[in-house]
Amino acid sequence: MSKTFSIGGIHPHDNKISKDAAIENFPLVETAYISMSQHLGAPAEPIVAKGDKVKVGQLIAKASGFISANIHSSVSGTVRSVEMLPDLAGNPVQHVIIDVEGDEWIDTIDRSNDIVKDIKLGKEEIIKRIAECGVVGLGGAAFPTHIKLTPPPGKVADVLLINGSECEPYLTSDYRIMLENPEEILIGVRIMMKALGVSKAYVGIEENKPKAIKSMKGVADKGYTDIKIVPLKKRYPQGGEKQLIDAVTGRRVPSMGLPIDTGAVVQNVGTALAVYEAVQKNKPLFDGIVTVTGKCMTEQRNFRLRVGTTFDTMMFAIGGFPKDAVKLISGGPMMGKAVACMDAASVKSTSGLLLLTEEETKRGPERNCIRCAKCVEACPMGLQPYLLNRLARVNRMEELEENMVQDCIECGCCLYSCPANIPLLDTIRLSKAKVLKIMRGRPKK
Amino acid sequence: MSKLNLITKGLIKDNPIFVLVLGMCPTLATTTSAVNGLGMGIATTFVLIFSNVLISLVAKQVPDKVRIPVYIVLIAAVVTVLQLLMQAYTPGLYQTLGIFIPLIVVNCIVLGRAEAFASKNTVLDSALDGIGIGLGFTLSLTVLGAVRELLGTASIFGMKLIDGDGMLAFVLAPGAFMVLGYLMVLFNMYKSKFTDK
Amino acid sequence: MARESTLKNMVVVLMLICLASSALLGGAYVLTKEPIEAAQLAKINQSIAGVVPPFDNDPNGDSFTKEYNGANYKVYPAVKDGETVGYAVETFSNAGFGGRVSLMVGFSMDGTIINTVVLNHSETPGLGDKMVAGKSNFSLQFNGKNPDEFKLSVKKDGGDVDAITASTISSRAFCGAMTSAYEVFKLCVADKTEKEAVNE
Amino acid sequence: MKKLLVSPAPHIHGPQTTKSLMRDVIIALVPSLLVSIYFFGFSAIKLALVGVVTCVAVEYVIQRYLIKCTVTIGDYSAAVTGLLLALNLPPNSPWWLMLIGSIVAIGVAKLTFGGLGQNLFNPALVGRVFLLVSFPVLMTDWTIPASWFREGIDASSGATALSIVKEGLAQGLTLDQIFQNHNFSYMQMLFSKIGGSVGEVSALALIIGFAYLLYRRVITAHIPLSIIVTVALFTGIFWVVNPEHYTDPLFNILSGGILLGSIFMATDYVTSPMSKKGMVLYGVGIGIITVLIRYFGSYPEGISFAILIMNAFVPLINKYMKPAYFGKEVKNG
Amino acid sequence: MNTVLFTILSLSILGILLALILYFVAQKFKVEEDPRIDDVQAILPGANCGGCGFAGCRAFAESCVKAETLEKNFCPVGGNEVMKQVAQYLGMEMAEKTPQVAVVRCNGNCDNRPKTNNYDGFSSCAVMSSFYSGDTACKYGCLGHGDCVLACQFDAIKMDPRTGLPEVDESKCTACGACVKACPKMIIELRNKGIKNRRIFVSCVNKDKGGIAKKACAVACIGCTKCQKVCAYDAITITSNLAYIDYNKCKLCRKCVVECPTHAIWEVNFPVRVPKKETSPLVEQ
Amino acid sequence: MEYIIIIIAAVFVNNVLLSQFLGICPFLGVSNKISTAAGMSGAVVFVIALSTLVTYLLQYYVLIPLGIEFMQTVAFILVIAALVQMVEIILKKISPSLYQALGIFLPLITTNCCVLGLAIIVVSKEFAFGGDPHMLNLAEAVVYSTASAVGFGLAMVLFAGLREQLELNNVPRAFKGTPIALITASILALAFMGFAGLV
Amino acid sequence: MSKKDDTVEHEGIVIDVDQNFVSVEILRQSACSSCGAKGMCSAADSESGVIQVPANGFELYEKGERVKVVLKKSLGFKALWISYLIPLIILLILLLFLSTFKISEILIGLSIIGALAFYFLIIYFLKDRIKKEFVFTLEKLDK
Ligand SMILES: Cc1cc2nc3c(=O)[nH]c(=O)nc-3n(C[C@H](O)[C@H](O)[C@H](O)COP(=O)(O)O)c2cc1C
Ligand SMILES: Cc1cc2nc3c(=O)[nH]c(=O)nc-3n(C[C@H](O)[C@H](O)[C@H](O)COP(=O)(O)O)c2cc1C
Ligand SMILES: Cc1cc2nc3c(=O)[nH]c(=O)nc-3n(C[C@H](O)[C@H](O)[C@H](O)COP(=O)(O)O)c2cc1C
Ligand SMILES: Cc1cc2nc3c(=O)[nH]c(=O)nc-3n(C[C@H](O)[C@H](O)[C@H](O)CO)c2cc1C
Ligand code: SF4
Ligand code: SF4
Ligand code: SF4
Ligand code: SF4
Ligand code: FES
Repeated sequence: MSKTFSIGGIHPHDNKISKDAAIENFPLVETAYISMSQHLGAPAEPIVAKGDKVKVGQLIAKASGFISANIHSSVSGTVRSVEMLPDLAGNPVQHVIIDVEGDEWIDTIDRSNDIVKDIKLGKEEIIKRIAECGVVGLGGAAFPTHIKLTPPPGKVADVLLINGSECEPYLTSDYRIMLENPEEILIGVRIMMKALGVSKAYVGIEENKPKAIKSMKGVADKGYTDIKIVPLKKRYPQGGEKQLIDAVTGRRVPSMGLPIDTGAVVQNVGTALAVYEAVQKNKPLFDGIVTVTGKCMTEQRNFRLRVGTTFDTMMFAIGGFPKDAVKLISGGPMMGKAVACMDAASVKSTSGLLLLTEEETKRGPERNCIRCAKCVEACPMGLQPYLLNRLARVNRMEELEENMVQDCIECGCCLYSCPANIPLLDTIRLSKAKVLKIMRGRPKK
Repeated sequence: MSKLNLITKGLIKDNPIFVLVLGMCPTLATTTSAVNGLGMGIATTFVLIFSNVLISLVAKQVPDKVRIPVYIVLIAAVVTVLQLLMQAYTPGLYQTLGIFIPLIVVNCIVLGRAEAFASKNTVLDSALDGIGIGLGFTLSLTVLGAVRELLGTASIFGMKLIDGDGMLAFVLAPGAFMVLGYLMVLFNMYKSKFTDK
Repeated sequence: MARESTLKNMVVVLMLICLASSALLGGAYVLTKEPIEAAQLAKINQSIAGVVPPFDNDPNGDSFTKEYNGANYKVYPAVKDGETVGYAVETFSNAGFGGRVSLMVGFSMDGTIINTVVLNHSETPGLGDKMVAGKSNFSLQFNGKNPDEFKLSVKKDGGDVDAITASTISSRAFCGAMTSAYEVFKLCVADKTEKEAVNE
Repeated sequence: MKKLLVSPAPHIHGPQTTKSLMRDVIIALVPSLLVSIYFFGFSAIKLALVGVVTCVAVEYVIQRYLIKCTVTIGDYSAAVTGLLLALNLPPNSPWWLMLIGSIVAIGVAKLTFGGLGQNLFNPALVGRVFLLVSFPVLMTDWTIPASWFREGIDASSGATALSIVKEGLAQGLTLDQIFQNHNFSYMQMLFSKIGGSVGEVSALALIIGFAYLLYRRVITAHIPLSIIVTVALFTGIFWVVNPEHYTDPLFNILSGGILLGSIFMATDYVTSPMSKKGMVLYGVGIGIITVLIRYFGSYPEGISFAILIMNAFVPLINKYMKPAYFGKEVKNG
Repeated sequence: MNTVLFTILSLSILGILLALILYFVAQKFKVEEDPRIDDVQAILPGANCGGCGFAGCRAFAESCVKAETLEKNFCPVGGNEVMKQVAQYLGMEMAEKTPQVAVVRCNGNCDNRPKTNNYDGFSSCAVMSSFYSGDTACKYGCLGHGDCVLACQFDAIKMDPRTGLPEVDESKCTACGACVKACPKMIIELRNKGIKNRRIFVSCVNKDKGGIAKKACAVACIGCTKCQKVCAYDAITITSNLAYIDYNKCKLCRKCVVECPTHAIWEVNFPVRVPKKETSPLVEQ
Repeated sequence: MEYIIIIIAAVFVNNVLLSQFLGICPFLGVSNKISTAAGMSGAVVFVIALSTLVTYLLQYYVLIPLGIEFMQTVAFILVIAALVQMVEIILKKISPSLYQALGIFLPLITTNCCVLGLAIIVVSKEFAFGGDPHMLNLAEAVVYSTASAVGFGLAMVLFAGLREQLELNNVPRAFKGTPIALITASILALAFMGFAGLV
Repeated sequence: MSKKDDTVEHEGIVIDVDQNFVSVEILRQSACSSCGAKGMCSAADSESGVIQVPANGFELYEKGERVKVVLKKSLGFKALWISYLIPLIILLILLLFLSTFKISEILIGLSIIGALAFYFLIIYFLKDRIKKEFVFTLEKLDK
């Protein structure tokens, strides 16, 4: 029996139709729009100005504040301007706009294809290098990795979990790198283990990716025996970090707690690869693997894509926006964000572009809740989404708090399974924000 | 307030059952038929009138703190007199209404009118108030009883309308709650139309 | 509005009110005492009259109790011209659907049931209360029957009585009460014949 | 340029909708309906038809003309109510009985509370119990109407197994005698040779429906199983103590509306608890009350009442039996 | 006769007992609710809307009775008149307030502000604004899902189906401010009702640079400063490309209205001008 | 055994609220919070137990010997009112803080039909629980009334739960408030009829 | 966390402040306030609503200020037990116990009342301990 998490979960069709498309390099763009808010936390501060010449991999913005990350240029060329441009949700964000000229990389980057196995750097140096290279989590939230690798005082990590579950339907970027770069990933894992000072690491992979499991196992058995490959049941949200920790270690992250409260640190496989490239190859994080897929598309692709490529460009490159597609999603169908503004550009954590037709995605009309408890059954956090929704609509914030609305991981299982099409997560998400505000405003005891 | 108004207000504006929602126990328990409802209504009206009169007579002399006990004593006395009279002259009805006759004492309407009206008004006005509220109560009980009787036994005031039994549930407890609930809705709808104009 | 409350005036006022109302009550009691008794008597007499042949005595005054099966039953003899023409037995059963069912059953001297009146019951309106004469013909089927020939139990239990539809329980209770009444009646008759035998 | 569709995540939806769930319930009821048509002929069809039509019509009329809100007959829930109510009546019921039942079920128990999902009590059962209380004679008249396919039911024709037993015991017979007099066997119950309401004649057909509902993930087995197990255990205790007087568990499960009630009525989403623990408690409660009413009450059959009574407990159950939170212990504020 | 005697005796004993008990009750439970609270509550409109900052009308009444001055207490629904009554009843001074009304500062109707995408989520401005900028290119403007309408207890604000924008019914609006709090885009403002209900305000909250703003919405304020220059009373300030008219300074001269090249400034309840120029969009409607 | 029958009869079969219609006003009027309903029921149970104890003695050892049964109504109501007040005073006197803590379950509706009604019922009705009909003796009377009060509490708590739920539902406007409460009570009464004949 | 679940809150107004106590008058928004007949019903329903809360000196309260009085709900139920339910149990146990003997009912009744009196006497002696336990706390309401 493969492992899995203990509460809730759903079984959407995985639709991994792009899984056989090998990773290809995305062609160079003419202009790159590099966002200064590519990570969770404070935006980075640009250190280039209009007219500056930059090379690929050159630092163009510095982390500001504790939770923030460096940003490097993904192209070479001239800075056209630094200005506010809409991000994919249409909200203004500072961008550095670079007109591309050639493809000149800074020379500290090791561009060879050799696999560097030796980990020369020490613990502190590793974390420093990761921070310098602007590595952020590629599992979705784009949390700066160096912070995760430095547990807060009083907390000790004893296990590293690598998230290769890729439980989102459609996406195959993690899958492809597990097939194509297993050894690099494992070295990345080793590096993070060293940084954390832990001796155990597990890579959790969902069973619907047997080839990836085989490929990773094959390498791990040869020389990486401290890293276990753990097959996991196919069940969404297997990749949620709390669920992953539960599935692999049986520990439960307490309410309002962080993974580190259980001694676990969770990183995505893509992050591991980025860590490898940063530490062993000195390559800052300025590109990533992006799946471009959708049933309405004739061709399914996996690209290595530089940060700052606009969605328009991408659509153009794959031959234009498919006719019957109505929705473009950055990320997977369960957690991804719908793109409102095609002029926005990709960021470090962009892992997929999904095109859906109206039939696949249009929400049905909302009906009365029939109290079927399907949402309760589906919620992996043991919440009662129907109740949270009702309470949210009548603004009963205290009761929402009592019913642990803050625990919601916004996985969308409830909304997915609700037969009455109730916008459960929409209202819950909103009330989470309101409740958080109330909790913050309360004097600390 | 005009004298006529005192009498009619209990019908709609201050209807003790549909508006004030008071005295629910006898309302529900004794309305198995129109006649029973009417009987209970008249009994309560009797108490209302006399207690109102007595209380308005003595109110001025009563110190504040013993106001309530004095009222209770008076009301209880009136109720007891009523009990005795009913036993003597309408033994059948007395038996049907049973425990709900003595319970008129705690019927909030009676004490409520004593407090709110009789203690502040003249004897005549209090009597009229008692009549008015009692009328509203009686009428409501009769209507409730009639509807229940009609649905429950297919008869009205004891006269069989069609051959057959009617829907028993309406004579029993569930029917009491149900009919009152729907009548209340109808009443409110009527009332809001009435006042909107 | 009202007066200042002091201990003294509170006690005094309450006292006065109590005195007044108790006087009122006492008066009312005295006044209604007789009508109430009369009403109660009338009720009994009426039911007695309904179930026995015409009489010229005061059955209530002549009533006596008989013990049967551990319970006391009140029996009202009907006497006409010095001749006992029948007995009205106040009987009951506790096996009704809503508890106790009390009946007045009248027998002529040969044991024939003349009539029955339901004195008291708490059966469900529309169901068990059909035992009351006028609401259905249930109680009429006993009239003129002699329990010696007419088996006083419902047909379901092997008797001769047509039960009220969907109210077997009430019907059984009714029959039970009838049976007790008949037994009591037999005791009375036995007593009477004994007495007469002694007298003679 | 094309206008994109924008919405918060998630962007895809599962296959189940209110309509599909209700449709599945109707499909699951088809075997029982067919069996009852086989046995009761036209009158089963008539009841089902009147039930469905009036329920839907009442819902339409009230929503359209009285409440003036959106009409929701399209989600089939009224049809489910009508069908279930029809399956809950004696086969020989007149059409107007069905009509009154439907009006009470939909008008009083459902729409007064705001329609689908808002009612506190199971509409079909409110309808049935209302009829049972109002028309005790008709509702306990188990005469078998003529059927096209076969002639009446054997010797035991009419009365339900439970009422036969109750009546027999009241006459002082022992169970063995009663069983012999009436030729009971479990096979008969499975294959519907026993009198009863339209839908409960064949246990097998109901079980097929149950399997279908489970397969389609419309319901989980928690509620039906906990009811059945409780009834079995509880009656088992009585049976072991006094087999002369108390029927055995299997008889109890197969007879009366236990199967129909536990599979189709107790599982009604709207009026059953939301958490698994709560569902089990709810089922146990129904089981116990059913047996109490069967053995000691004045109704031969108790599951309708038991479900309604437990419906009243559902808010309390929901309040005090929440699903376990993932992060059990609550750390730091 | 015995009976009557017993009756009198027992009732009198009971009466005395009761009197004693009640006397002690009275001693112990001296505090009674101030009857004035009821009276004040009766004066209040009874909307229980919370516009006064209290939990409901009763709480407000309590607070008025207990408070030493009425400075901090104001019922926006009842307005000055009700407060005057309350003050009079309690024998206190009241702070008179200039009557206000809610004003929607966005005119981005379907014609002026084309849609750039289609929203398909829960119909709620708060939800919509929580995850993206909206279905038009103007990220400041009204989202049109009517959170403000839901918030209003007085039915004073309605969505106009033609424009997709909320519209305030002046006669019903009590200036309770519920809609102001409800709008996630902070479009609604409470402004002085003005003399004869006349008001002039900038019906736009777009802070983008002129070009971008104009592209997103035909009637956007582009921050061109023309109005500021023409205003003789210094009532207009421009911050982040957006003009704002201070209602306390504005003398309702209407010069700015004519001046605005995008018709972003609105005048309300003025008599119709002699049509020598284009009228402002509102007057047309 | 007899007590068990009495209890079942009083709590379920003849539930004071749902089949005897006593105490409907607090039932309809009291807040719809489960905890308040439970708290209030607790207090009511004690008050009822105590007052039936006293009124029972009053009836059998004062009124009947003196031949003034007709004074029942007056005597009972006064005694109950006084008793309830006394309990409160005593509590307040012996421990003000305790009294205050209780205050959160306001209000104890002191003399409603339920209290007086039960006091009258237990001294005036013949009962035949499982045996011969007889007037209840003291122990049975108090057990019966206490159990009835528990039945009252049960119905109150159930109802509070149902109402908490209703508050989250969209009941049609015309039915909001008392009407829907009545109709809910109606169905609850219908359901409780299933207990009929249980004892 | 989860504050509301285990506490009961009442809004009140500070009516008096002295060195040791803050007196708060509870605003009655409980059961009765919704009832149309609040003033009229209930024979002697004259409860007071003043609660004295020990002042902790950290926060200053003014007369007329609106505050929230908070008590743990479990404490409320505890109070219920002490003042109503335990006496009830005493009453019932004594009743059932005594009636198994052949004692006159009037004696039984009187001894129960005596026992209850005794019980309350004990509570009276324990009142200081109780006082320590049933502590209300005050919270300021914003504004
Ligand atoms: C519902 C849900 C599903 C997720 N699914 C995945 C997933 O499939 N793969 C993944 O790597 N991270 C997934 N994540 C993110 C992880 O929780 C976690 O943040 C991530 O693995 C941490 O690694 P990172 O910091 O390297 O991104 C998911 C998160 C949530 C809330
Ligand atoms: C304020 C804050 C502090 C955090 N501190 C830590 C930390 O000390 N250690 C850690 O491993 N993760 C830390 N996290 C990261 C979160 O646990 C989580 O991994 C991150 O939000 C990505 O989640 P996702 O990818 O599952 O969505 C922190 C997150 C936040 C918002
Ligand atoms: C509310 C209600 C009231 C009832 N009232 C009576 C009644 O008054 N008398 C009676 O014999 N049975 C009554 N019953 C019992 C049932 O009708 C019972 O099934 C019937 O007595 C036995 O059925 P049968 O008479 O058809 O054999 C009542 C049942 C209920 C639910
Ligand atoms: C599994 C399932 C069981 C149902 N059972 C019932 C039922 O017993 N009675 C009923 O009226 N409706 C039933 N319905 C239909 C629907 O839920 C019902 O009409 C709602 O209670 C009305 O709000 C059922 C629906 C489903 C999906
Ligand atoms: S989105 Fe939140 S509430 Fe919904 S299932 Fe996921 S964790 Fe539960
Ligand atoms: S899944 Fe939808 S319909 Fe079912 S209980 Fe949850 S919110 Fe209600
Ligand atoms: S429009 Fe706004 S301010 Fe005016 S009454 Fe409505 S909510 Fe209050
Ligand atoms: S004014 Fe604000 S709240 Fe009202 S519809 Fe527009 S965005 Fe929504
Ligand atoms: S009339 Fe019974 S409680 Fe009010």
